[in-house]
Amino acid sequence: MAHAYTSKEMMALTAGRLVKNGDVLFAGTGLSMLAAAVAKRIHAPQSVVFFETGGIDPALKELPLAVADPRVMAGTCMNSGLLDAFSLLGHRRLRTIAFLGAAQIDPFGNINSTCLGDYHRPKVRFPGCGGACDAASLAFGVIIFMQQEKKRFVEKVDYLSSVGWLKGGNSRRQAGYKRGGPIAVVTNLGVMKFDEQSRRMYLAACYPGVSPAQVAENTGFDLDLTRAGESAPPSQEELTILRREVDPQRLILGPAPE
Amino acid sequence: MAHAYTSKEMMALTAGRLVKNGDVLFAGTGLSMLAAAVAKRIHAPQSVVFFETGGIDPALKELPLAVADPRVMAGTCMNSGLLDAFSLLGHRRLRTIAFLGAAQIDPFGNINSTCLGDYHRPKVRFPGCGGACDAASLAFGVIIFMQQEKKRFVEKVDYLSSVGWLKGGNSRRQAGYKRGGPIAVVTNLGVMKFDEQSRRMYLAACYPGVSPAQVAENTGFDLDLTRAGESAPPSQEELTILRREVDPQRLILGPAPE
Amino acid sequence: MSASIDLKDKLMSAEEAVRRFVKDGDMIALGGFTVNRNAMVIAREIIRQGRRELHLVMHSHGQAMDILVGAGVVSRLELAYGGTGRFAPTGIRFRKAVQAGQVQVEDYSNFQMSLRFLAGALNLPFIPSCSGFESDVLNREGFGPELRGRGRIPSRKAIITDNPFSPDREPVVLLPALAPDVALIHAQFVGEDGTVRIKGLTFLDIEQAKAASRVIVTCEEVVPSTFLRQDPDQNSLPPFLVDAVVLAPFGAHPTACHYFYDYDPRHLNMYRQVAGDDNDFRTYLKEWVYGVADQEAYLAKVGVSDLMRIKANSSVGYAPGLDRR
Amino acid sequence: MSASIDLKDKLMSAEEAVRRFVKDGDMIALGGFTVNRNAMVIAREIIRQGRRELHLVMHSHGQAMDILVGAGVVSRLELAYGGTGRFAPTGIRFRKAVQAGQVQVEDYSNFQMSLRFLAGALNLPFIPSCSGFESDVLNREGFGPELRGRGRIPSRKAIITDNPFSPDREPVVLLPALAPDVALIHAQFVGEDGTVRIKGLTFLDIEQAKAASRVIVTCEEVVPSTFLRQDPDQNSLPPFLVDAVVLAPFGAHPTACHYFYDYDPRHLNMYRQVAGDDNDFRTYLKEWVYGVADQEAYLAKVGVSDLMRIKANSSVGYAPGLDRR
Repeated sequence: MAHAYTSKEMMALTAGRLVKNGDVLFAGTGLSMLAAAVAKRIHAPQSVVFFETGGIDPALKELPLAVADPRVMAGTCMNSGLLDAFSLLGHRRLRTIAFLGAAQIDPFGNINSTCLGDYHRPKVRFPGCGGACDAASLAFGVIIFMQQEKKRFVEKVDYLSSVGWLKGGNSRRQAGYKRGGPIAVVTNLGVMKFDEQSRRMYLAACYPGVSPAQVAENTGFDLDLTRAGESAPPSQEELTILRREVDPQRLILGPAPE
Repeated sequence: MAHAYTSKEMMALTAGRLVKNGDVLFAGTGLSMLAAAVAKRIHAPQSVVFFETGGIDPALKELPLAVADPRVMAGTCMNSGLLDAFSLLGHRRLRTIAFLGAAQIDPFGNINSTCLGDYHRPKVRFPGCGGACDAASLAFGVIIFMQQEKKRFVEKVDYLSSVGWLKGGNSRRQAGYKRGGPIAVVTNLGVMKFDEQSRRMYLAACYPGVSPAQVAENTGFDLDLTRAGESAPPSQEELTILRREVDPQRLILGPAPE
Repeated sequence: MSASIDLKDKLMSAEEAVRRFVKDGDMIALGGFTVNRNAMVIAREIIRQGRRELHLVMHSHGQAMDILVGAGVVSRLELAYGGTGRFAPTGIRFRKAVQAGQVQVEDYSNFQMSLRFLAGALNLPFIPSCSGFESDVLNREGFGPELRGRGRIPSRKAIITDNPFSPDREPVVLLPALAPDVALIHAQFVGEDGTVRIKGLTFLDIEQAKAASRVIVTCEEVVPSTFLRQDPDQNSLPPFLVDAVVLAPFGAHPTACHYFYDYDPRHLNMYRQVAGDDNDFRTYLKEWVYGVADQEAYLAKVGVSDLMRIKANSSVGYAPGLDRR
Repeated sequence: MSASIDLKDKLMSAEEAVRRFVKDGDMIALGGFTVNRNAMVIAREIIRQGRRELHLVMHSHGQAMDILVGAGVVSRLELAYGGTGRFAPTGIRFRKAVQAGQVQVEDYSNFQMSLRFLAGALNLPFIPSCSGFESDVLNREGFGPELRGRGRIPSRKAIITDNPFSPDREPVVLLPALAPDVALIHAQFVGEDGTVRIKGLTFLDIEQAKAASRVIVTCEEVVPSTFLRQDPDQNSLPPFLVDAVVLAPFGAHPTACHYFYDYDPRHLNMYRQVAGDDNDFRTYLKEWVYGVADQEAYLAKVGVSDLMRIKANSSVGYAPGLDRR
C-alpha cells in the first residue's frame, strides 16, 4: 500500500539510499543532514557524519540549522576546526561523500552557488561556494540536491563555483583533480547520474508517478532518458524514522503531506 | 666584596642581563633556562618563556632537562604544539629572543650543531639543528652560549646549521631573512658582540679576572679586542636567586664553587 | 614563577577597544562562523563609531558581516560564504549591497580562506592548495587591478603553477597569505593574565588571531588565571597576542556561544524580516545599535525572557527544545 | 545517534599491530618528542619481529629512535634533532650509527619537519618556509640521487624559489610534504569508540597521524566513549584514522607520559652507559627487548619501586622532587 509523502521526504530518503555503510559523510545542513541521519539509522550504522566547521560524529539529538549550529558540536568524538575538517575531506584513507546543493547545474554536474548574471554586478547574489568548492574538489564522491527546473538545469552555469566532471570525459582529472566527481543529482522528480565515459548527466530514475518526459520538461539541456528506471517509494520504516526520529519538528522537512 | 662563583653561573647571569623586560624568550634547556628564569625574577618580570615543543609560560617550579620535559607543560598559559611555537617565534608582533648553543661558531655568528668532518661520514655527529635553525632564521634576536675554545671558534664551520650574520654586512638580509641575527655570544670567558656595520664578532666584555688576550688565545680567528670592557661580577642577589630559587639541585649549574 | 602578564592594561570597554584598535580602511578578520560566536558587541560598536571603508576577511560568516555591510561601513569583502544557514541562506544586506554594487567581493572557498589565514599565522608568504582548479573561484577576480597589490590586498588572487617536486608537474594553486589589521574574536573565557579559552568548535579563530596585527577579544567571563592554567591543554591563545579584552556577557547574541547560550531564533527571524526593507533596516539600526549605548542596554532591550529561552543547558551546550522555527 | 565505530576490531596486542601494520622498508613517523610519549612498546616489538630497512621520519626524537637505530633495523632517517636532552644530548647509538655510515641521514629543522608533516596532513604537495636560507640544512643533501624520487622519498630535499606574489620576488623555500606509511603514537586515553585523547603538549602527533597511511596508537587507558565525548574539545584524533589500538600502561617508559608518569632518570642514565659500548648494548637489547615477551614482562623487569618513583602527581603531571641527576 502506498503512503503519502512529500518530495522533500523522497529526496532525503533517495540520497540516503546512495550512502554505503562506512562512508564518511560531509554534510551541510538542510536535506543533506536528513539524508545522512536516515542512512545511518537504517543501513549505514558505521557511517560517520562530519561538518566543515570541525564537528565530527555529533550525537545529533536535535537537527542543526547551520553547519556552525551548536548542535554539530555536542556529543561529537572531536571538536576541531576548519583545517581539520578539510584535511579529513580529502584524506586518501577515507571514502568521503559530500552532499551539496546549488542554484544552477550544467550537464556535467558543475554547479553554481555564487550568483546569477554578471559576477561583478550580479542580478542575484547567493552566499558563495563556502566549502562546496572544496568538497567538489577533494571528496571521494559528491551527491547534489537540486530543484528540477529549466532555469536551474542549464547548458552553462553563470558562475562555476564547484567543479563536477568539468567538460566531461577525462577533463576533470586533466585539470588536476586526483579523485572525486559527482555521483548523483537528487531532485524533486528523480535521480540523475553521469555516464561512465562521457560523464554527461542522464536520467537514472524517476520517482513513482513522475514520467521521464516530465523530468525532461524541467531540464534546460538535453537529457538522456533511455536509462531511466523508477525509484522505489519510501517504505513505512523509512518514513517513520525520518519523521519520528530525525526531524520530528519538521524544521527541514517543512509541511507534512496532506 | 667579591663572591665565589662558577663560570656556568656567570654565563647564566650574563645572558640574563641581556634580556629586556617584556621580551618573549625562546629557551632550550640548560643554561638558557637558567638565564631566562633569573632574568624574569630580577629585572624582566613581564617576560614570557616558551619552548619549541609548544609550552608557553610554564610555572617552572622545577627545571626542565629537555624541551619535552613534562615540566615545560605544567602551569603554562597554554599547551600547544610545534607549529604554534614556531608561529610565535617569528611573529611580527613579538620581540622574541632565542637562546642557542652550538659546537662551532664562525666570526659572523653562524653556528654548527650538526657534525664535525664530512657531512656524509662525520667524524663526530651532533644531534642536528633542531629548532635552532628556525630560531636563528625567525627570532627578533639570538643569544648564543659557547665554550671559548680555538676548535669551537673557527674561521669556517664544518656544517652551517643555523645562520647568523652569514658573510657579514647586509648578506643576511639579502639571503631572505626579514629580521633577526645574533646579538651576543656568551662564553665562559666573556661576551662577544657584532659590529653594526661589518657584523663581524668583537670582544665586548671580559669577565672579572679574564684578560682580552686570554680570550684571543682561545679563539680560532682574529677578534677585535679594542672595544672590550669588563663585566660586573655577579651580585649577591643574582647568585642567591640563581642558586636558591632557580636551580637548587644544581642540575644544570653543576658543582658549586669551591 | 608567577604569570607574567596582567590583564588590567588590556581590559577595557568596547568603546575604547574600537576607538584604539579599529581604524578606517582596516582589514578586519571576523572570528566565529555564520550563527556562532560572532563578535557582535564589537560589530555594533564599530557601526556606532562610524568607521568607514572597512575590508572584511572571513571564511563563512553571517550576522556580524551582514550588519556591518548593511550599516554601510564596509567597502570590500573576501569570503567563501555569506549567510546564516536556514535563517538567511544568503545574508540579506550582503545580497542587497553586492547587487547594488555597494561593496566589492572577492570569492574564495572555505578551505582556501582557511589556508590563507593559516599561512598568515605561520608567517608563510603563500600556501599551496589543490582545491578549485578550473572553477570561477580561481578564474575570476572580484577586485580590479586598481586594488591589486595595494595595502594588504595581494598582487594576485591566486596563481596556478605546477608541483616542482613531481615528475608529472601536476597543477597546484598558490594562495596568498592573509595578514589582517585586526581580528575580532568572541570567547567564553579570558583569564586574569589574558589567556583565552574558546570552548566548542574553534573554527579558524586561532589562526585568524595569529595572522592579525591586533586582536580584540570579547568574552563571557573573566576568570582567575589559575582556573585556565589548571588545564592549559584547553586554552586557545596566549596573553601576548591579545590587545584588548572586553567583558561582554551574551556578547555574541543573536548568535550562539557554546555552553552559554544558543542562537536566538526570534531575533534572527526578525532580522531577516527587517533586513529585507531599507527603511525597516534603518529602524533596526536605530533601535538595536545607535539607540543602545552599550551591551547592558542592549541586553535590557533583548529582555530577560528571551535570554533565558536561549540559555544553554550545561550537558549539551545549547538550549534543548528551543523553538527554532 | 550512537557512536558509529567500535574499538573491538582495532584493539589488539603490540605483536599483532606490528605484524599487520609495519612492513620492511616502511617510512615510519615517530610521535612524541625526545623524552616524552615515545611509543616504546611498538619500538621494542618492531625490533623483536626483526623488521628491516626502516625509514624513520620525525622532528626531534630520542629514545625510540635511538633504540631502533641501535638494533640495526633502520636504514634511513629524516630528522631535525636526535637526542634526549641532558640525558644524551646526542643519541648514543644514533651518533655511532651515523659515524659508522650504517644509516643515511637527511637533516631538516624542526619547523621544516613540522611544516612537511602539516602539508601531508592537509594533503598539500609541498609547503613554503622562510627558514634556513643559505644554511647547509638547505644546501646539502643527505640522501644521494640514487634514492631521490624513489618510493616515498621526495625528488628533491627542498627547492629555493621566490615569492610570486611579491614585487620584490623575495626568496622562499619549498619543502616536500611527508606522507609516511605508518605513524606511531602514544596517548593517554583511547575511547571504546576509538577516539584518541592526548594530554599535555601534543607536539606534532596529530599532524603525523593525519599524514600517515596507517596509524598505531598505544595508550595508558581504554575508557568509555562517554568519558571522551563529554568534552570533545579535548580530543585529538577521530576513530576512523586509527588502525590499531594497543593498551599499554607505562607504554612510553622510560620516556614520560603527562599526568601518568615522569621519564625514568635511572633507566635513561643506565641506557646512556650501556649504549656507549657495543657489547653492553647487545646485552641491553637481550635483557630489555628480546628477553621480555610483552609489556607485562617489561614492567615486571622495571619493577614496582621504579614505577612508583616516577608516578606523576596529578596536580602537576610529573613526579615532583624526583631525583633526576
